[in-house]
Amino acid sequence: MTRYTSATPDDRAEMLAAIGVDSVDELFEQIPEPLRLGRPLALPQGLSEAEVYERLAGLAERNADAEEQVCFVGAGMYDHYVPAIVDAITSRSEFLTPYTPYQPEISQGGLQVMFEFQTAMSELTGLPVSNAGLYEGPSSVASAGYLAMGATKRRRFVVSRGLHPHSRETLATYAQGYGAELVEVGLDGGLTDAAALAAAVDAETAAVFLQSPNFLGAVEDVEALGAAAKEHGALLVVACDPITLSVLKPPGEQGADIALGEGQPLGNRLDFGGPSFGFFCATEAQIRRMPGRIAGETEDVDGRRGFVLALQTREQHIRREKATNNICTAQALNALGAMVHLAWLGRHGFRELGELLARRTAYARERLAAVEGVELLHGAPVVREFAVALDAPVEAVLERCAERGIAAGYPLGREYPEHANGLLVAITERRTRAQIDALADALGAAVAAERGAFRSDSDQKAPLSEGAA
Amino acid sequence: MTRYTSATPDDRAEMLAAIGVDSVDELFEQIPEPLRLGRPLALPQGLSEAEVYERLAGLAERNADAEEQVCFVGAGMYDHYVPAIVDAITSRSEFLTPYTPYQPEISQGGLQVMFEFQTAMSELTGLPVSNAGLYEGPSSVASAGYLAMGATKRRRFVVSRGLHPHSRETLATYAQGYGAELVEVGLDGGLTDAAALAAAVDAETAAVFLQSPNFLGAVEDVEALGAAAKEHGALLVVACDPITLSVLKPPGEQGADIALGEGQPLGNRLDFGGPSFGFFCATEAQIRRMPGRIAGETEDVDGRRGFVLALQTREQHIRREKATNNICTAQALNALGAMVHLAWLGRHGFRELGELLARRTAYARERLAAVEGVELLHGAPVVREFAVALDAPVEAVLERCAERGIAAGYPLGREYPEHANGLLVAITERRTRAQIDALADALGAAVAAERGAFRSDSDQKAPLSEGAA
Amino acid sequence: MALTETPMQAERARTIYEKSKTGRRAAVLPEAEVPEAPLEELIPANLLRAEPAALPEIAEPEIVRHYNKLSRRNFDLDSGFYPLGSCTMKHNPRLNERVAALPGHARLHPAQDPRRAQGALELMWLLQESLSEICGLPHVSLQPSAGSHGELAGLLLTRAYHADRGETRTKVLAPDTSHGTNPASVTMAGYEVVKVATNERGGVEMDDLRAKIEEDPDQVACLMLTNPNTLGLFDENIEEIAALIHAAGGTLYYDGANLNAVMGHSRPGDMGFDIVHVNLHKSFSQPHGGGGPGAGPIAVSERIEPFLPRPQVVRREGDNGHGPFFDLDLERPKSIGRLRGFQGNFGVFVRSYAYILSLGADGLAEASATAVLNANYLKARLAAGRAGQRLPIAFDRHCMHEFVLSGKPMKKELGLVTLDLAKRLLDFGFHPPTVYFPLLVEEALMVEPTETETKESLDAFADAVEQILAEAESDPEIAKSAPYTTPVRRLDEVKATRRPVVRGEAQ
Amino acid sequence: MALTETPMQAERARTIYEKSKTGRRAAVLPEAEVPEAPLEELIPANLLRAEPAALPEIAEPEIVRHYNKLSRRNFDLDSGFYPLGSCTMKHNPRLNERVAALPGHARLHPAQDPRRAQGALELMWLLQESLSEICGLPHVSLQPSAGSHGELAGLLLTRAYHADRGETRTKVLAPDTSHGTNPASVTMAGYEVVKVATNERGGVEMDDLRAKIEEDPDQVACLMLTNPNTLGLFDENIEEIAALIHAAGGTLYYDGANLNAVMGHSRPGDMGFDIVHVNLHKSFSQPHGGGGPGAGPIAVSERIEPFLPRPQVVRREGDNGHGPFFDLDLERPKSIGRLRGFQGNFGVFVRSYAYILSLGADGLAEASATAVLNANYLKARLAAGRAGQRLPIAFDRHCMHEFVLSGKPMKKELGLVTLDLAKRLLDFGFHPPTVYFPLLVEEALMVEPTETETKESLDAFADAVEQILAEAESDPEIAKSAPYTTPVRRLDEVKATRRPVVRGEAQ
Ligand SMILES: Cc1ncc(COP(=O)(O)O)c(C=O)c1O
Ligand SMILES: Cc1ncc(COP(=O)(O)O)c(C=O)c1O
Repeated sequence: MTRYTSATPDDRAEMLAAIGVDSVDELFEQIPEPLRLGRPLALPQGLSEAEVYERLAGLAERNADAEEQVCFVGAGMYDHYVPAIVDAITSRSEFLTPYTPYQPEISQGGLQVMFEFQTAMSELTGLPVSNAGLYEGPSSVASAGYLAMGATKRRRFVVSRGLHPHSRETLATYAQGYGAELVEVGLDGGLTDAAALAAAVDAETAAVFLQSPNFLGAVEDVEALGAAAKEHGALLVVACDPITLSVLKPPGEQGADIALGEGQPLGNRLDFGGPSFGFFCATEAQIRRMPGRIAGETEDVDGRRGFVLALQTREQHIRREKATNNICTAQALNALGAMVHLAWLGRHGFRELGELLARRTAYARERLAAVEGVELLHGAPVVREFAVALDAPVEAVLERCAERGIAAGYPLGREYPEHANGLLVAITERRTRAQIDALADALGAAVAAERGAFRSDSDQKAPLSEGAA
Repeated sequence: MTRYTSATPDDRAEMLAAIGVDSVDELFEQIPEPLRLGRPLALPQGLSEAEVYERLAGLAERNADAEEQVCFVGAGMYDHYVPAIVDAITSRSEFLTPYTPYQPEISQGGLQVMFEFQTAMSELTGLPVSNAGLYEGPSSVASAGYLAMGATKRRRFVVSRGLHPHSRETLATYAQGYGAELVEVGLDGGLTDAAALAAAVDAETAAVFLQSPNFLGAVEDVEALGAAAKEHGALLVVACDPITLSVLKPPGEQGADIALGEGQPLGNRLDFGGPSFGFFCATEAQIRRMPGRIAGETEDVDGRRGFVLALQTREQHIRREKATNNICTAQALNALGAMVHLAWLGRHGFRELGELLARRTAYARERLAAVEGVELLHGAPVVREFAVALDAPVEAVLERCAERGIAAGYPLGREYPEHANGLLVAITERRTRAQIDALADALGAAVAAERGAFRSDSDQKAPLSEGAA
Repeated sequence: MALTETPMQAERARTIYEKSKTGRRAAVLPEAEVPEAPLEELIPANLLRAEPAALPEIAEPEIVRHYNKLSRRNFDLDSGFYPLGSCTMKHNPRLNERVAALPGHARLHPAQDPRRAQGALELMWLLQESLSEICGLPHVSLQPSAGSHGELAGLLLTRAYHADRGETRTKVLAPDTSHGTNPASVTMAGYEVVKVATNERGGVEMDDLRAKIEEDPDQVACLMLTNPNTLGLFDENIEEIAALIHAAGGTLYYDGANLNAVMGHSRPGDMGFDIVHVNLHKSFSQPHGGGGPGAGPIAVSERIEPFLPRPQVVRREGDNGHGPFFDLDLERPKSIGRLRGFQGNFGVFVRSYAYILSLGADGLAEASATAVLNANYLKARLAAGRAGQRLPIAFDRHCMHEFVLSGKPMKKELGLVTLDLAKRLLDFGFHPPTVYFPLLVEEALMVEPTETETKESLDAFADAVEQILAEAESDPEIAKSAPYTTPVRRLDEVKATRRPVVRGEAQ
Repeated sequence: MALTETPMQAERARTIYEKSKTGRRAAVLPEAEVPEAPLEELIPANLLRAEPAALPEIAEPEIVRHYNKLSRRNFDLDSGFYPLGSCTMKHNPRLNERVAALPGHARLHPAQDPRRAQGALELMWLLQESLSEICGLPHVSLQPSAGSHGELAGLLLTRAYHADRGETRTKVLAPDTSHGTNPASVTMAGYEVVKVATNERGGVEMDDLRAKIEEDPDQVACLMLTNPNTLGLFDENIEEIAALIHAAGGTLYYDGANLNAVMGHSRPGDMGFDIVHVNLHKSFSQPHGGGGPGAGPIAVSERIEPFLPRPQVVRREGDNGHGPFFDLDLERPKSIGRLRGFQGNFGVFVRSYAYILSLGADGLAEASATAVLNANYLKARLAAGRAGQRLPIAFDRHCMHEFVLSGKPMKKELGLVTLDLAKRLLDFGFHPPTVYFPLLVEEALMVEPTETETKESLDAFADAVEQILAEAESDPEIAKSAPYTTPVRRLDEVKATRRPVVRGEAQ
């Protein structure tokens, strides 16, 4: 009996007697002897709770988190304020500890939450069908690919370069398995190149993948871009940041067949990237091809309203190799967090949040553009994130800002070599005007310092001024 | 409608119509006009949740807490590790938000917790009756005084100087009200002066107040000291640190009529001094004079076991001016924290904790005594806290240790001028051997530095070497 | 087992001790890391405990289950409407729990040097300032741990104030509607209670007050009032009352349990009160915790200030360019002294200050306005139904934040006492109002909805009362045997006091 | 209203939308602080939403109540025994929640520069090392988000491995007892499933396996196995199985859902598996959250390593006196690529690593030993009663951490199907076992008690089954109409799929 177990020596003796063996080892004899480990695992011995706490707190201290730094990094995950009621509700054992609601009579809480979540996501995206959530954003994109192949019997995806690099890469990974080909369409002035897109879509195209706002923060004209998909009978898949749906036209009203995205900005903490959740909405036509759990309304034998897992015939535990997706454990608790956050924001608060972000972002964009050595990378409309080009090496500038306690943004160079000096700056309602001003000052000082360093060091470093839009 | 309220303009209109008034102002007309404020309160306007969080987090950052400093300060409140299940349980709304359990049918949770808590405290103190908790330690001492006056019809308290200074002062404050006289008995070699005590107790003495371990950490021989009380028919009141009851003889077995104390070390965080709780146990004879709530066992109409508030006839809401105490709202949630902590420690863990503390404390005491310029203030037996005398000004030494991230202890000088250079050092299971060693090093270095400073500065400072035991 | 007996009803209550089994445990402790001397070498054997204290032996999963299951045997504010009069069961914002739990608050040692606790001391000072403005009195001590503790403090302050003037006074006046803590505090503070009658409008009976004062004005130390009082009514004569007491040389004490009615609308200091306690666990949203913790700060007038408890949080102006310094003033020569250890229930201060910051000036005023609106609406809704006849309002005028009904006709006409109604409400999923208080009102039912309730909840409650009264007209036995659906049904409270069993078996 | 209908049953379920009322709100946002331009000046009007999204309008107190009340309509691990087979419903230590919530973890941006995320990366590396040791395989990727994601990863790795060798293989073998995610993953990864039969000892039918391989060995990409399998039985032929698959050139995939049976006792790597997924939400105590989050790290052999997903957490030795540096390796030229955004479900890693630190080497082994003991005991207890006849064990030998009963005789003799028994168990306060899985067993009932249950709980469960069977002998209708005491009674699942209503009205 060590941690979290209860069997005392007396218990053990009674239990072994009831089983009819002399020792627990006997029960393990079904494992062929050579396969029994026969030694302790090469792991440390267990620690007391206080020691584990100190150990983990010690590790946590070596991270610069958004409580410590002023965080302008976004790139798909954002430092929003998660209201206290989210934690209070998601930490209740009744939500925290149960399994997927296979016994609906004693799972009405979780099932109704799913139903409410579906309703909310359906409202946000303007599409009638929502599931109860997938793992996270990029893998949801890949699941949309699988759906599109099933729906169209085609194997070609046309993908905007504005789609999150992680989504594009994940889609490519999955495509190796289910066998699809990816065609990428570039950006122009921050937006998907419409002509190139139209040219790329053909009768073999299963789906067109867009993101709006795209990775560079620019709001795409989804409806215009989607026309090519409609024309060729391809599905239009739109990835979106749910927070921006507070002000942007819902993808469902722009012709999207599927709208999906990373759910973290809704009621989920940053957590170094997870757990969060993916949302996934579609047209009625796709309801029986949807991935993931879906709660549906029904009645009990006495006529009481209730909720159950609906359309389970799509799922792996019923349909096995013919399932529409392999997902089982998803991210129910994270979706609950989102639902509570959305309810807390409410109809008006959600809208106001979007407006606040758009305005502060406009302010920040203008403020930064006025800084010597900082230019806008594109001039397309944005909601809460925008890209600039620096006249200095980005990594060095970021380091200087970090020394002033500011995480200035996400460097674009690795994923967009054409923007080697690009920086993506994200705004949340936590970023005050004073912090934005401080960012502008820090960036200005850092760029100036690096230009100085560059001048005195110019034979060792590459030129810096390419690529600003 | 602002924060936390729900009445919309429509609601308001309907409600006012039902009441039959035109405005809420009309309802306030029962307040004479000159007494209506007629202006907004001179307070800031409300803030968003994120802003309140930032504001409070900003204040919190300006405190050096035990997460940041290595804390050897005790003096009645200790930096124990509070297991995570304590927070998980005490933060459940069902425990966090209800009122005192006046409706037992829907308060069985809280009532049973009280009953369990009473059982545990009774076991710890060796006395058959426990209440469900009082405000905190020192005011519990004062409540014992009130009980003793009622029980003995006498008005004189004999108080050991080893009783926590806050308890002595609180008792004195209350005594101004209920009219009692305090006689203090000094310490000798860290322990209550037995002869002086015996001499001080007389036929007018309502109670003798001891603390063990006393404020200097020394374990008193309660039984021997208490003889004088028994002899004169005074009540013996013993204050104790509940953690030390893991290894020390229960006061109930040493003749105490009342055992009480500060409950913080059990499952309660430091919280800059509160909220915590006071525990209060007594002999059967005092059951109808007890202060505070007491849960009792009973049955429902179907014979189910249940719990209710028992002996309410002692209490203010029934007995009013004849009540045994005025307490109403107490510290139920804090007592729950204690109960969960005790259950978690369990019979063996609690004992082991006491042993661990005694051993680490013995190590620390020896380690510090070996430091140049540090002497033991007394040699009496201790469990988890001990006193040393420094050969340098204590405040300056503490400041130097603080600069090294160590809160070295509690300075005795203000409350014990006879120990102007005394320092009280407390050990919890969080204080590792390495930290104790670091304390010894820091103290040694600080004392040495201050002696140097003193030598070069000797005409301005008072001599330092008085009073070491 | 009846098919409809719930698992909760079917499971006999067992204490955690009764779930204990020798050899089980939850905690694992760190290694000693130091020499493991036998205890007897460190502490004399005669001072040591012979056997480990009998605590439960139980593993962590079962501890969590035990208390989680117990929690479900509680009704709480988040379970539904909780109109417990005099208790101000308003919403408890979880933001406050979050900020209270920050390590800078939660792990701050109370003996920390003020130089390293500036944030905590500033917070306390800011709360003092806020309460001072809300109460209309210049000075605040945060020290008292609850309302009753504040009352005791107020009476000790009164005593010290008079003593300082060379006076000894022995009597404290309090209306017959006063809360039980008032007289209990009076006795504990060494005074004698003199009861003052209530007039037909629910206020202090002025003639009686005058008579009680005139009996022996020099003995009148204090008058303790709640305003609005426990009937939920504002005493319109408060200015005259204050004048009378002050003329006699007494202090006027304000039991702030009902402050939630008047925040931002009227201030005790402006009414003439000298000393006020504020229940942070009522008006300022500290969760009640099933019976605490709370805090009962007091606000006082200039003349009472010198006597405030020690220590007092003060703001010292910084010199030569330094910002202000927040300190604990331990001197205070005329102070009544300490009322407790350290500085008070700091964690409660954090929550209440967060609440004040959240609502702000307008929010506080609107909270009170809505509390008053809700109470009057519910009163009107009830009066319009059967309750109008069976459970009439005790004093029929606009109330403030709460109101008191009398079950006298219900008892007479239907044979139902207030307790029956209360118990039957449990089956409808409501917490009943306060019953049998104030004592003045026969079969009293004291209803305080608070501002955080919706109109829908008020309507549903009124409907439930209506339904219970209707049901009782045809079959009063239903309510008399209620409740049916609770984890236990009606409990024998008399037995628990006659033959008290106040602790269980420990293994 | 029946007197015994609980308030929860009586209250019709209403969504939060149905509690919404125009004009209410909870959130208050900060001031903009910047020019408040009309939105149309910032974003073209044709891209803007015309109306605010229809979200509920509701104040905070009612949101809290709504979800708190919903929570009470859930049965959870802390409500009682939850022997849901294949799901490993073990205790969820709250310590893990505490450390996951530290701001250094919870507010760490995933794109933080590795130099400023050394603690997080080291934690991930330490978890990788621990899982590697537990699985007996040298390399670990933490990236997959759940078991099924791990399966997909494993199959993509298999594909990449074969492709790297110039091979294309099309078939993946899996026993008929396999979990639904296995075949679903196979299809999703572009393979075809070939079902392998089960022998009379509950293991892989070797002849069938051989036959399926020999059909076309070059097409065999992989065999997916759970071991112990979903019958709770260890496949004694595993070494031979591994040899056969390896000889054919396939990989051997270990579905780690049942790892909780063998931690510290036997390692998949030693059994010959090439790829293993670990469900951190099963064996490593991540709470299930009502359906996630989880994480499904994979451990692999050397030959699979080059293909692991990107990025991979690596430890680089520090040069000239610096400590090691933890980094994200984004290069990995042969990698299958990303499976998701950023680095994986880090919060889950924190919890699971805390769990491993808490238990340590011995604790993990003892956890598995106790899981096996508990399962065999409960199996014996059931077999000794009516269940021995009515609900016999499907394969009668010692089980590992779980076992599967067949309700076939019960159905035939009492007319009770497994679902009836499950529903009746609800009235006794138990979560039923997994039902109708594995498919192989008629009227299957799959019971996994886990190591964190007490003997008392196992006994009580066995007693309840006994009582239900006894009750059914005299009146089978009771179970057929069960449950009675739950918030809702038996629900019409067919209707929900035939005419799906998957979203509610939004105002
Ligand atoms: C009117 C009144 N006065 C005083 C008190 C006592 O306050 P506390 O419980 O904080 O001691 C109460 C609390 O119930 C009350 O309602
Ligand atoms: C045997 C088995 N394999 C695979 C899985 C899938 O794991 P996950 O739910 O983590 O995707 C499960 C989970 O139920 C399982 O029991």
